[in-house]
Amino acid sequence: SDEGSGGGSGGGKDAYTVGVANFLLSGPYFSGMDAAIAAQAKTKGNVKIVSTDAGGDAAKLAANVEDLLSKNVDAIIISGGPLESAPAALNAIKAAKKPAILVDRKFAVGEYTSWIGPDNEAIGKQDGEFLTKRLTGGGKVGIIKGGPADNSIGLARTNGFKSVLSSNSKFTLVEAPDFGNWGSDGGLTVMEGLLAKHPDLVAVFCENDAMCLGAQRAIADAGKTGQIVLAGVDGQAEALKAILDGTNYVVTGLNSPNVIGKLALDRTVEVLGGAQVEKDTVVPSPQITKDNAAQYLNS
Amino acid sequence: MSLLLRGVRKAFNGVEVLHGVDLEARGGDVLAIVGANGAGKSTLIKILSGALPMSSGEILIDGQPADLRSPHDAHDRGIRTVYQELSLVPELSVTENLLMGNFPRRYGLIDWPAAHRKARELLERVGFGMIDPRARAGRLSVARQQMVEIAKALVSEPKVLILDEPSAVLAGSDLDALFALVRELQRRGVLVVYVSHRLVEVLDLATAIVVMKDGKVITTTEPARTSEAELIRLMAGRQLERIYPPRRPVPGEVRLRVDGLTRAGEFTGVSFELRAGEIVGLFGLVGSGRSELAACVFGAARPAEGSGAFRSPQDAIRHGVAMVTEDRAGSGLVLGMTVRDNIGLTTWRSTARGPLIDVRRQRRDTAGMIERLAIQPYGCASMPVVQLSGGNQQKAVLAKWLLVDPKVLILDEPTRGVDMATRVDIYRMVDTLARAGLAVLLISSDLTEVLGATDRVLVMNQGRLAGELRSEGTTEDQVLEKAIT
Amino acid sequence: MTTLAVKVRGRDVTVEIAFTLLIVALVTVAATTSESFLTQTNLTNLLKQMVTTGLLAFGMLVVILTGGIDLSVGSVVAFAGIVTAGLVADLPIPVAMVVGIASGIAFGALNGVLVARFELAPFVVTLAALTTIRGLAFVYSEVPISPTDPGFLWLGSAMAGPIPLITIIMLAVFGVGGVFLARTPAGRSIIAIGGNAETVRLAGINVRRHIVLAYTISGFCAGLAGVILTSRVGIAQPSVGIAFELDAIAACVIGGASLAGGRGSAKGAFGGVLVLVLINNLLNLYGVQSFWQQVLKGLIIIAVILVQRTRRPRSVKGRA
Amino acid sequence: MTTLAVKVRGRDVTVEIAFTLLIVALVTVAATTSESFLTQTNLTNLLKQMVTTGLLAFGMLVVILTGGIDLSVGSVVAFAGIVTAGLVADLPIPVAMVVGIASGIAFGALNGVLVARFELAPFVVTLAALTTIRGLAFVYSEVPISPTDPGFLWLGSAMAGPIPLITIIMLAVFGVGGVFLARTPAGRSIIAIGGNAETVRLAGINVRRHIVLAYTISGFCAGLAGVILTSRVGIAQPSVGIAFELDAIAACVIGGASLAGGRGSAKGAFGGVLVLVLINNLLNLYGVQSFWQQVLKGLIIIAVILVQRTRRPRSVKGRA
Ligand SMILES: Nc1ncnc2c1ncn2[C@@H]1O[C@H](COP(=O)(O)OP(=O)(O)OP(=O)(O)O)[C@@H](O)[C@H]1O
Ligand SMILES: Nc1ncnc2c1ncn2[C@@H]1O[C@H](COP(=O)(O)OP(=O)(O)OP(=O)(O)O)[C@@H](O)[C@H]1O
Ligand SMILES: [Mg+2]
Ligand SMILES: [Mg+2]
Repeated sequence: SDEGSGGGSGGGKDAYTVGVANFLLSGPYFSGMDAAIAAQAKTKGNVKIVSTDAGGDAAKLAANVEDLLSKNVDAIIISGGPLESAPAALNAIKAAKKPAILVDRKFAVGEYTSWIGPDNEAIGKQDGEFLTKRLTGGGKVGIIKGGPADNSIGLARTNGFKSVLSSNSKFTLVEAPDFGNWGSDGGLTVMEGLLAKHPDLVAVFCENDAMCLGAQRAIADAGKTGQIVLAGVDGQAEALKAILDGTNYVVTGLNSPNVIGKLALDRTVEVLGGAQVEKDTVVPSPQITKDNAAQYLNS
Repeated sequence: MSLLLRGVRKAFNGVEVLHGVDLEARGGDVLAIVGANGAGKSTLIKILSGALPMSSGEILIDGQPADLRSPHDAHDRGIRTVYQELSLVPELSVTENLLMGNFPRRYGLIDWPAAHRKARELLERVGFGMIDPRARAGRLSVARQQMVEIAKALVSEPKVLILDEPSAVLAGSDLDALFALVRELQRRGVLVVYVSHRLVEVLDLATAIVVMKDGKVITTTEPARTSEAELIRLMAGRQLERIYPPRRPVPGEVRLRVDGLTRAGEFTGVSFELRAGEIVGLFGLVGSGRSELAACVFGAARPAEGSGAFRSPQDAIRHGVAMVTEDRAGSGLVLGMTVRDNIGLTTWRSTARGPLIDVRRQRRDTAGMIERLAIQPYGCASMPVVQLSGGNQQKAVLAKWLLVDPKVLILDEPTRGVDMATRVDIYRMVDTLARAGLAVLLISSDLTEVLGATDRVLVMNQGRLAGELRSEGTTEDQVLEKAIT
Repeated sequence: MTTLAVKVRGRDVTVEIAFTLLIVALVTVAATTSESFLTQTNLTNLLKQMVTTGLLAFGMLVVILTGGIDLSVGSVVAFAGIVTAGLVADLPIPVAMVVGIASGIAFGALNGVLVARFELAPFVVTLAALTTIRGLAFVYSEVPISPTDPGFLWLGSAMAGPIPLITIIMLAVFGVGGVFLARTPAGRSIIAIGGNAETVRLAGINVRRHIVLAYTISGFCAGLAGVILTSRVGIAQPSVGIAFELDAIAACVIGGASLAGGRGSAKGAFGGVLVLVLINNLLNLYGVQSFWQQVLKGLIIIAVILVQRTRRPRSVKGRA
Repeated sequence: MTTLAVKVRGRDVTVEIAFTLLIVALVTVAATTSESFLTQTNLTNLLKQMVTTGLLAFGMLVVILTGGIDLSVGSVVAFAGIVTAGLVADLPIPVAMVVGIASGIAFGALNGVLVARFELAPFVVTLAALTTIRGLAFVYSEVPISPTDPGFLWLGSAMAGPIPLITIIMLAVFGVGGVFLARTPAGRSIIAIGGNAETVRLAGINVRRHIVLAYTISGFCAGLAGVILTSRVGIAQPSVGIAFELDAIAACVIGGASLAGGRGSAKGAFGGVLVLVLINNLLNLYGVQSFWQQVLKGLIIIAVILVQRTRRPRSVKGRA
């Protein structure tokens, strides 16, 4: 490890090592988060990043945190992804008297120093409200979930979306029975299945943009581009482009790993500097439509 | 102890191969079963051992009907069997193969030192003391493995010992040890059921001889009342004038020259020539290095010092050399494939039409070979080769190699498990091929065969060529002397 | 259950018949209980959805026949896809696709060399390849790549009449591959190697070269599947293809292939693919909830292999 | 590389020596190049990190020895974990844990019966089990369960001196299991079955019962691993344990087990676990970037099996 690292938190040093414990890097959102944290660290000049990937294994995450602690990092940022909680990892960090900063995923149980992330239910609501306004005639709306069933981030988004539409009698909601696994290929297959049973959809909500991009392909293949509009979550570049181009991809809610990652690193450095910080910070998730997509695409 | 079989029938996939077999024997008998390849000997034995269920019929032990549903049932009644195909667990030690299921224990755990001791005692008691009980079974030569199989059957002092072609892979003193063992068991009142194609030993050992043909018992006789020639006639259904065709070789050009071939620990400084038109025997005791030498010449084993060995089997075949190995299950056949595919293995590429296998030609060639070598049963071309009887499997191996039209043919124990009539056919065929210019190296542990079927004999002794003898006029003792001293 | 042994020209076709009946039964149940099943859309979906598993299953079959296994196919799908999508910016589309497929071939050949030349266990070699190639896909691009050229989507969406072009490609692979296995010296040799490699070696056939060939074919199929998948979805993700190998292997085994090698057929593997795709499709059409889908899928697979299992002849000889 | 054949009391220990040297080399490199490696914290980490893979690897080894495979272990880990966590609300913690382990035993026995009694291919049976049991874990609880009782964390965090309790449990499994395989008739029979099941049957040993036993042991190990994991992590998620089977199998094979059955040892499998855990730990300590970690991990595994592979004797006779 670096010279100058070591010692507990607080007491402003001139150089820090920050560990990043990713639960699962193999998704554009999570790898974007990891990259954003590293990029922000570079701008600081005195922060070194050590990043780990648990490959979707909770015990490995705990192990990685332990490895980081044994390298004597000054703080640990946990990008928990679909993981609901990691009490053991949090306990280990606490026992080592280091700050634990959570990004994106707020753990249900366990003690942490600070959390920075989106309000997933709000993003879903936002999409629902947009569609209500746009589809004045109502109709049948499909929902594509990422899965697995214990993923509460996706659940929050869908619940938010449903809470808006189910109170409106003009809409009927159909949930695809299988999961899209958060990828474009999964979104495509699930959409194909959905279309076979419900050819009369007017809109589709996906728990993230990657699945929506796949669903958009399936809709195009079925020749229903004019009939079905799509609403996603995340603000993935390809989705922004599709929205900007005026396709049937009409809305998404920004859940930018860049913004969150940057804030998280800043927050970590603040904590290490001894500052008192806000415990939970919700990063706003602006609605992105054709009108404002250009602004986010280039940022 | 008495054993009585009544009307035993057996069908595989609707095809009946045993058509009502009756047998009777009692403790102290050595009951020999003889018959052509595919006559149903092994099938009968498997039924008697509980390894195969019969379709109908009855087995009575001491007058009581015995329901042998599994090998376990047979064991319980004191019936132990050595099957035709070797079936040791190659990864495990000799001890473990011997004592499987009967380990000496201490505090519930296997007591390994005691187990090894027990295994050694057992091996010594049955006359196979030369085998190291700690050795891995797969590392032993085929002959030694066979001895372990026999010893294994004797672990629990059986009342009935069934031996399916036990002598096929044995020679010399090993063979003597086996005979001594059979006589000793007989003396102790054990019923020994003995299957063999070696009629001389059958006449020597048996108290009763059962001749099977096409799934039926056609005669039951005694050694004193019959002869080798009569048995052959009964089995084959035809008279055989002579076993070995008369040879008048006119050796032509040199087809294979091996010079100073050496592989550490296996053979040293071996040099010989094979000429077109001659059949050369290679005799030696088990473990004298013959098979390793042949494998090396053929390019199947890693190269050695000296010259004359091929780089790879491809290389050898390209130069017109073919080799029938001694272990048909391990390296001669693909057991799960059909007979046709097995026979076609060597010629798929050379006879292909464009990128495709010439299926019509394959069918024709296979059918020709099946007829020429009388491979049984009828319609076997599309049967998995594993369903053939042992001797017929051996013929399939031979067929595969004859199809490449070789200039040099190396035969390692080619008549192992082959019945007398077919042997005669094979000798005649090899003779005919040799007359047409083929050079043959015949490796055999059968002294009569090695002298009868060849023109000259090379004798190997502990990895060295100990001498060369003309076959004609040489006695078995003269060959043995060179092989042993 | 009694087994009726049926023979046609000396071959035992009992299993094939049972298997065909099973597929017919699945289809009949589907057609009579779900009105969506026989719709044009659903049938087209079925045809498309069998492409990836189908391609991977054929390649896997060839490897399984040698007695090996290829766990790396899912990662190769990802790598070939992302490389193709990445190259489209600089190269003509067909060239980019060829490079993608070539990468699959290269990985396959590498697997083959490690297995054949260095005699390493196929499971571990291809497991290591799974990890390494997945890593390389991410190294190539951490983020998804979506080529803007609309021509990129052509391959994945073109139709030849009512049948998707990619389905025809897959069927062609099975057709050519079936002939390869049944009628060419190389194909038969591959099967024989799985039965007894030593016998094949002594028959003068270069065993190593054929093993390398088998893995190369699997790599080719995975590369092709990756390119097709990317063109179909329009976006290449480095994370695609996780656990794809399991379905491919399941298809082969459901279709009667033995993981010990030496037994299996293109027809069978294709049937296995059909069964898997039909099960998925049915569960979706019935709207079975995702985790019950998982429960049922497993149970149905067990039922399927129970029905179609061969009555393997028990024999003392049988080592095969 | 020349291989020195070393024999001790007639046994070939070449591989064991090469393997031990390899592990020693890995440790030496680690200790000299990373100052964090030999710290108390890191060593404790190492001890904890090997528990799950270790437990699964031992169960997997027993199954592999029979010539089978158990792909369902990851799902059993999830099921046992979530059931235990769910029951803690109503039952005393030790009872809940026993029920979790018992569920693993039950699933293992079921796998075994399907493989042994119905003669189905282990790969497909346990693949179907993987899917079904995962589904059942979600049916039991769609959402993660985090028991509030702090006693629940005890098992996962207790230390016996410098050594975590769970490590001791895993070592005990290897110890008892090693004796079982080496010194009991049942253990030897399991190994012999993998070598030649027909021979074992002809020796009058009940082959089916031993196969069921093997899968049951694997189920037990997976159940135990699930319970321990939940207690260690403090939360049970039904989605945990995906792809765990791959590491377990890799550990066995790296440790010299043959997937064809009949060859392998507890010592070897333990060595394999050590190698895998050391590789992960080292890559983390060096701060290798995640995707490069994957690339390197695969390459290192290849290197490891290249180094420790046995020079299998080639012989015309070679039936082994
Ligand atoms: N598993 C099987 N399936 C089908 N047919 C079989 C099977 N086993 C043996 N047969 C057939 O049964 C007949 C008798 O075979 P068996 O092995 O008993 O002959 P054998 O007298 O022992 O011959 P050999 O002297 O060659 O050993 C043969 O026609 C053989 O093909
Ligand atoms: N796979 C093997 N591993 C180790 N040693 C072997 C192996 N095969 C053969 N040997 C040994 O090599 C020596 C030569 O065996 P080889 O088979 O060449 O002898 P042979 O004269 O042909 O005898 P056989 O009658 O057994 O075929 C023997 O001592 C044998 O035990
Ligand atoms: Mg026989
Ligand atoms: Mg020999």
